[in-house]
Amino acid sequence: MTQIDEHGRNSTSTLLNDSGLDAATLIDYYRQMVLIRRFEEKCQEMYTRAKIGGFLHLYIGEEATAVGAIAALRPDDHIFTHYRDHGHAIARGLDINALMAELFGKVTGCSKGLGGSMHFADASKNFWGGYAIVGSHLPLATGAALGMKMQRKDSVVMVFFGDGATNSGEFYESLNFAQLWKLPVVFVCENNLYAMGTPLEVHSSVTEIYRKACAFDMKSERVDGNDVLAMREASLRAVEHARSGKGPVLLEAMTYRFRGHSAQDTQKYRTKEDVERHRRNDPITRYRTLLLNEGIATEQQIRDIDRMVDDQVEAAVRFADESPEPGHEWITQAGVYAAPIAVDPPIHGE
Amino acid sequence: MTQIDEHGRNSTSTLLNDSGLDAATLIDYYRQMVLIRRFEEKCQEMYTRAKIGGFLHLYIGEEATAVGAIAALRPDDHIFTHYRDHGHAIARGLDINALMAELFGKVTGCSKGLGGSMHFADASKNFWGGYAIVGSHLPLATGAALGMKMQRKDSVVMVFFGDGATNSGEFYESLNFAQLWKLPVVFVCENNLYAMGTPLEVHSSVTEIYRKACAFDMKSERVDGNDVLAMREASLRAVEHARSGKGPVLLEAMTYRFRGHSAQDTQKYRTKEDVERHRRNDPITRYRTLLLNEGIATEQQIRDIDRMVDDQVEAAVRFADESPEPGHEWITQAGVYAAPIAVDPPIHGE
Amino acid sequence: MPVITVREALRQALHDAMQDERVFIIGEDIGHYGSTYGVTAGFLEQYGPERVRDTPIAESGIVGIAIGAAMVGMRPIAEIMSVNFSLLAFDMLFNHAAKIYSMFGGQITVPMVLRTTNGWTQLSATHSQSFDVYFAHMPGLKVVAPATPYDMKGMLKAAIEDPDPVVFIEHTLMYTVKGEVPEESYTVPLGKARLAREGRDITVVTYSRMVHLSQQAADILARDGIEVEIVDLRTLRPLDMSVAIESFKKTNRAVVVTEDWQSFGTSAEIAARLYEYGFDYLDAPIARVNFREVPMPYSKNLELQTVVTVDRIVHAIRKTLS
Amino acid sequence: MPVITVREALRQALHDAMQDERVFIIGEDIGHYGSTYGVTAGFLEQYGPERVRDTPIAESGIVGIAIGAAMVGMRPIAEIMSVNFSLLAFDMLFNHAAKIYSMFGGQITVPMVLRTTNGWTQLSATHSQSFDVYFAHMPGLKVVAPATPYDMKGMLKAAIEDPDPVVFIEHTLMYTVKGEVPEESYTVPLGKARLAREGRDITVVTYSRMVHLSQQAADILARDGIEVEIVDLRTLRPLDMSVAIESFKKTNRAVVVTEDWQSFGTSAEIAARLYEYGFDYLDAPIARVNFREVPMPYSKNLELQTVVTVDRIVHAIRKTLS
Ligand SMILES: Cc1ncc(C[n+]2csc(CCOP(=O)(O)OP(=O)(O)O)c2C)c(N)n1
Ligand SMILES: Cc1ncc(C[n+]2csc(CCOP(=O)(O)OP(=O)(O)O)c2C)c(N)n1
Ligand SMILES: [Mg+2]
Ligand SMILES: [Mg+2]
Repeated sequence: MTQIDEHGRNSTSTLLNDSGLDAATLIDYYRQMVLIRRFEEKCQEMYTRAKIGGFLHLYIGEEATAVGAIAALRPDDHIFTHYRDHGHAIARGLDINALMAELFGKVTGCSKGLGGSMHFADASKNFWGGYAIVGSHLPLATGAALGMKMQRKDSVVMVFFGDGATNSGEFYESLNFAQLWKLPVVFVCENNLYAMGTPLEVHSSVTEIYRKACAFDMKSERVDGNDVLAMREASLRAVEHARSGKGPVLLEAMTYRFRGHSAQDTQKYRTKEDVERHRRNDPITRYRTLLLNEGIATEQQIRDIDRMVDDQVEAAVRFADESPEPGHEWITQAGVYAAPIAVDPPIHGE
Repeated sequence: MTQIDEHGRNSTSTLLNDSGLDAATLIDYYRQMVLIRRFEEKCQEMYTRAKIGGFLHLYIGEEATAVGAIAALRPDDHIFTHYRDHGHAIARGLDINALMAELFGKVTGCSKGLGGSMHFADASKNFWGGYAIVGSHLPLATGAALGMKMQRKDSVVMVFFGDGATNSGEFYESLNFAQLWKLPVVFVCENNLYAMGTPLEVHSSVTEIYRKACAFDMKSERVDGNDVLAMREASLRAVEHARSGKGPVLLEAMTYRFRGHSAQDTQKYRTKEDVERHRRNDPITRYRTLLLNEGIATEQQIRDIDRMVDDQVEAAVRFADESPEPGHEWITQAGVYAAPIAVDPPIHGE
Repeated sequence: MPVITVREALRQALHDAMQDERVFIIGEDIGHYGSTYGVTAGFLEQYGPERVRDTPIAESGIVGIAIGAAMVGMRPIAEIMSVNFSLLAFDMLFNHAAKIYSMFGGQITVPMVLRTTNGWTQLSATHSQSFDVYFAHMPGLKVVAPATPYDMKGMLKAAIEDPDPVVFIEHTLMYTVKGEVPEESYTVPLGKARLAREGRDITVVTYSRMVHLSQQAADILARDGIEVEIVDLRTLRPLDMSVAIESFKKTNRAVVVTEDWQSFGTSAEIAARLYEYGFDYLDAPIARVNFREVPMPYSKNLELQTVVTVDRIVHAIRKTLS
Repeated sequence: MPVITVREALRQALHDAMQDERVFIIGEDIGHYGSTYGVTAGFLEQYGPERVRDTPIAESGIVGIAIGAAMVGMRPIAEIMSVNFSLLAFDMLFNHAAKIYSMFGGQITVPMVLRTTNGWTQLSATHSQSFDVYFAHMPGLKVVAPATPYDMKGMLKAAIEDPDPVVFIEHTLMYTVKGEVPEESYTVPLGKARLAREGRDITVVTYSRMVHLSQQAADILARDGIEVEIVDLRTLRPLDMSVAIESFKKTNRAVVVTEDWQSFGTSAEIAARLYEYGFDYLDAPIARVNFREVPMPYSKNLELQTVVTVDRIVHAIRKTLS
C-alpha cells in the first residue's frame, strides 16, 4: 500500500514530489493517453469498415507529446495543429462523441461533418483546428498570437507540426515574425523521424530540429516526447517564457509513430524491426510502469481506466452512428459565408 | 615612381603582394566600379528624360560587392540576381550598349527590350537574369547548381539578393536544399540595411544575416562589401568551397545604397546625414585612394579610365537611342514559347 | 460634395475603420517608407507601429498572420504591395481564408481584408499582371474591384465590416482618378452591380479601371449618336449579373471589357452568363476586349499594343453593332 | 494492343523518358515512400537517388529547382503530390516558368514538366480542388489534361520533349482507368483536341476524367436513341476549339462538362468560345455541368451532391435538347 498525503501526494514517490502534481492529475494523463490510443484503434477499425473515409492519420505512439504539451496550457490559451490532430483534440478535452461523429461525417461532429479527420475544431475550447497543408498553419498560429498581444491578453498560442513541416517556407517566415514581434507562441515540432515516407536525414540538412531556431535567436529545446512528464515540464517552461512577454519558443519533441503515415501507407521506407524497437519505448507502457512502480496508481485503477475508456469509445461510435448527416444547407452559400450575399441569377447550383 | 616587376607587381606594394594580383587586374576592378557608377548616373538622367521607364533600382554605393564577388568566378560559372542587377551585369562583362538599349526598350537590348532594368540577361555569359520577385530566384539558382552537379561539371552558381530577401520562405527552402544536397552555390546577400524603406532591425529578427546559415549547418561569412578586395577574397573562399564539393556558402556583404530604393523613393525612412555618413565609405573613393597610395595607379591612369568610361557610357546612350524597337512578333505566341502551337481559332489577339 | 481622388477615398475609409480598435494594417512598406502608392502615408505616425505594422518581405506570413488574428477577434487589413506578389500568399488565401468558415462547420469566421493592386507601366512581365480570375473563382472569398472614389470608400468600409474574407482589388493607374465623395462614413454593399452610364444601343459590361476607359469610348461614340450603356460589376464574387442582363435585354448587344488575358479570364464568365441568361435577346456575338495573351513586354510600344485602350474598346463596340 | 491502366501508361512514358540522361524526377515521397499514387514506384531502386530525388516538403523549392535545372540544360519532371499544394509553387510557375522565355527575349528556355493530380474522395475542402483554370489562364505555360491511357503516355512524352514548361494534370480517380496502349514509344502532340465519340444530336465538350463520365452519360442516352458527340479537349493551353466548333456546327447544341467550380472556371472560356464561333449555329443555351460552388465537404453525401455525376450530365443533356 502506498501512502497518499492530504494533498494527494505519495510521500514516498519522488515523481509526485518532483512534478508538484497530485496523483489524480498524474493518473489523468494516463487516462488521456489511453483514450487517444483506444479512440484511434477504433478509428482504424471504423475506417476498414468504411464508416470513416478520406485520409486517416493516426497519432498512435505519439500520445505523450500532445498530453504533456497541452497539460501546460490554460483554458484561455490557444491551439492550432495539423491533420494528425486526434491526439491534440482529445488532450484538449474535446468531446469524443463529437470527434467520432466528425469522422463519420455527421452533423453532430465537432466541425459539423464538414471537416473530417484532418479538420477537428472547437472554437469554444480555443482549439482552432487541424490543417492539412503542411506547415501552413504556422502563420495562422503566429497571427493568433499577435491577436492576443494586441488585445493585451496573457494567453499563449501553441502550434503542433511535424519534422517535415520545418522545411517549408512558412515555418521560417513564422519564426521570424514571432521572434521579431516577441509573440506569445510556442512552436511544438513533433519529430517522429519521417515526413510521410521520407526519413529525417533525407529531408532536412539539420536533423536536430530545435537548432533551426538559431537563425532567429529564438529560445528552443529538445525534449523526450515519449515522456509525458518531461514533455509537460518543457512545455511549462516554454509557455511561461511566451506568456511573460519574452517571446516565442521552439520545442522539439522526439517521438515516433507506430502506424503508417496514413491508412494508405505500406511502410516500405522502414522495417518491422525499426518499428518494433521503437515500440519498446511506447509512451503509454512507460508511463503505466512508472505510475505502478511509484505507487501512484494501482493495477485496479489502471484496469478501471482502461475499461472506462473502452466504454467511452464504444459510446462514441454509437453516438456517431446514430447521428444525422449534415443537411443540404451546408452546400449552399449559407454554408460558405458568415454573411452570404444573394445574387440573381444565383451562383451555380443554388 | 613606383617599381613594377615583370609580373606587373609593385614590389613595394603590400596590396599587390597580398592579393596575388597584377596591377592591371587591380586597376580593372576600379574601371568596373566606375563604369557601373557612371552607367547608373546616366540611367538616372535618362529616366528623368523618360528614355527609360518602369522601375529603376540603382546600385550606386554597392559597386564593390558585385565587382569583388564576380571577380572570383570563372566564365563557366553562373550568375542569378535580383532586379537591382546593373552592377552584376556590368561586372560580368555584359555589353553596356546592350544594357542601355535594354533600358531604352530596344531590340538590341540584352533581353531584346522585353525585360527592362529589372531583367538583364545574357545566357552566353551564363548570366541567367535579374528577377523582380524578391527572394524567388534563389530556388532557381539552387536548381542550376543541381544541374551543374548532375552534369558533373565543376561550375558554381552565384546568386545575389538583398537583406530583405532573407525573410522570404524561398530563401530558407533554398538553403536547406543546397546544404542537404551539397550543391555548388554561393548565396551572396547584399546587406544594405534596408528592404525598400524598412530598416533591417524592423524586418529581421537576426540582423547579422550570415548567422541565418546556422539553421542549415551551412558555412557562412560576413564581409565588408564596400572593400572590393575583401569581397573578392571572401568570394574566392566561398567559391572554392562550393567548387570542391563541400557544399554551399552564405556570404553577407555589408554595404549601403546611396540612392533611393528606386527612382520613386522619397527616402523618408532615413536622414540625409545617415546617407552622408555612409558616403564617406564610398567603395570607389576608398579603392581609388588605395590604388594611388599603394602606387598601383597614377592620377593620370585614373583620369584616363574615368574619361574612357564616360565615353563608353555616352556611346551606349547613342547606341540605344539609334536602335530599333522590338517588332510585333514579340507579342505573338512566337514571342512567348520556344515551340509555339498554333490553334484555330487562334488564341486572343493573334 | 467634395471631389477627391481614389487614393484619398481609400485613406478616408481606412481612417474611419481605424476608429475600431480591432482594426490594424499589416504589410510591406506601409509605414516607414511612407506607403508605395501613398494610401497609408502618415498612418504610422498617427496610429503607431502596433496598428500600422511594417513587415518582412514574406507574403505568406503576412496573409497567414492576418487570418490568424482575424480568427481570434481582430479585424486585420493586410496589404500586398502589388497583386503580382500575392501568388506567394495564394495558399493562405485559398486553402485557409476561403475555407475556414465552411471547413469547420461555420464556427470560425475570418473577418479580414486583403488590399492589393493591379497595374502596369513598363514594369515588365512579372509586375503587370491581373489575377482577378484567380480570386473570383474561389468560393469562400468575396472579391471586389470598384472603379470610383465613391465606391472605393464605401466598399472598403463594407469589406472591413464584413465577417468574411474580402479581396479588395485596386489599380495603380486609378489612385489619382477623381470623383465626388461624401465626407461622412458610409458603406456601399458588396455584391451589387451598378449602371455606370445609360444608353440604348449596346451594353458594355466591365469593372475597375476599365469602367473609365469604357466611359471615354462611350463619349467618342456618342459623337456618332451611338448610345452606350455601361454596367460596372463592382464585385466579382459573388457576381451580380442582374444589372447587365437587364441592360442586355434592352440593347441585345454587348461587349465585355476586362483588363486581363482573355483565355480563361474574367471576361469568359461574364460573357458566358450573358449568353446563358440573355439567350433570347442575342442579336450578335458578344465581343471581349482584353490584354493580348503574352507576358507584358517592357518596351513601351509593345506594352501599349498589349493592354486595353480606348481605341480598342471603340473598335469592338462598332464591330458588335455592325 | 495491350490494355493497361493510366498509371501504367504514365510509368511507361517516364521509363522511356529516363533513357535521356538529362531527365530526372523530383518531388515529395516519389522514392522511399514508393510514390503516393504508385506512378514512380520502383524508380528510386532502378535509377538511383540522383535521378529520382525525394525532397523536403517545400513546393516552391521543388518547382524553382526544376526551373533552374531546366535553364541550364536538364529536363526535370517535378511532381507536386496533389494539385492543392501547387498553390505554394504558383509564384515559381507563373512568375518564373511562364515568363523566362519571353521576359529575357527568347534566349532561355525552361523545358520542364510539372506533373500533378486533381481528385477527391472525402478529403475535404483543402484536398479536393481543381486549379485547371489557374494554369490555363497563364500565357507561357502549356497545360494538358489527358483522359485516356493512350493520351497519357503519348502526351507525357511530348510534354517532356517540349522546350516549354508544361503543366501535366492527372486525376487520382483515373489511375486505374484502362485502355489500349502500344508498347513502343510514341508522342501525342500537345494542343490538339480529339473526337472521343461520334453522335449527331448534341456535343459534349470536356476533358480529363469528365470524358469518361460523359461516355457513361452518352451510353445511357443512347438507349433512348440520343446520339451524343463527345469532344476531348486534351490541352487547355493553347485551347484547340476547332474540333468542338466543327461538332457544334453539326449538332447546334452543347453541354460543357468540367470538374471545377463554375464561376470563372474552365467551362466559362469553353462555353464563351463556342458561343462566339458557333454563334450562327446556336439552337439553345449551352449548359455547363460543374462542381457546386462550395469548398468540398467531408461528409460523403454532401460530397456526392457537390461533384459532377453521370446523372447530372444526363440531366443537362436532356434539358439542353428539350
Ligand atoms: C504543402 C503540402 N505538401 C505535401 C503534403 C502531403 N503530406 C501530407 S503529410 C506529409 C508529411 C508531413 O510530415 P511531418 O511534417 O513530419 O508530419 P507527420 O505526418 O510525420 O506528423 C506530406 C508530405 C501536404 N499535405 N501539404
Ligand atoms: C515578393 C515580393 N514582395 C515585395 C516586392 C516589392 N519590393 C521590391 S524590392 C523590395 C525590397 C527588397 O529589399 P532587399 O531584399 O533588401 O534588396 P535591396 O532592394 O535592398 O537591394 C520590395 C519590398 C517584390 N518585388 N517581391
Ligand atoms: Mg514527421
Ligand atoms: Mg536591402
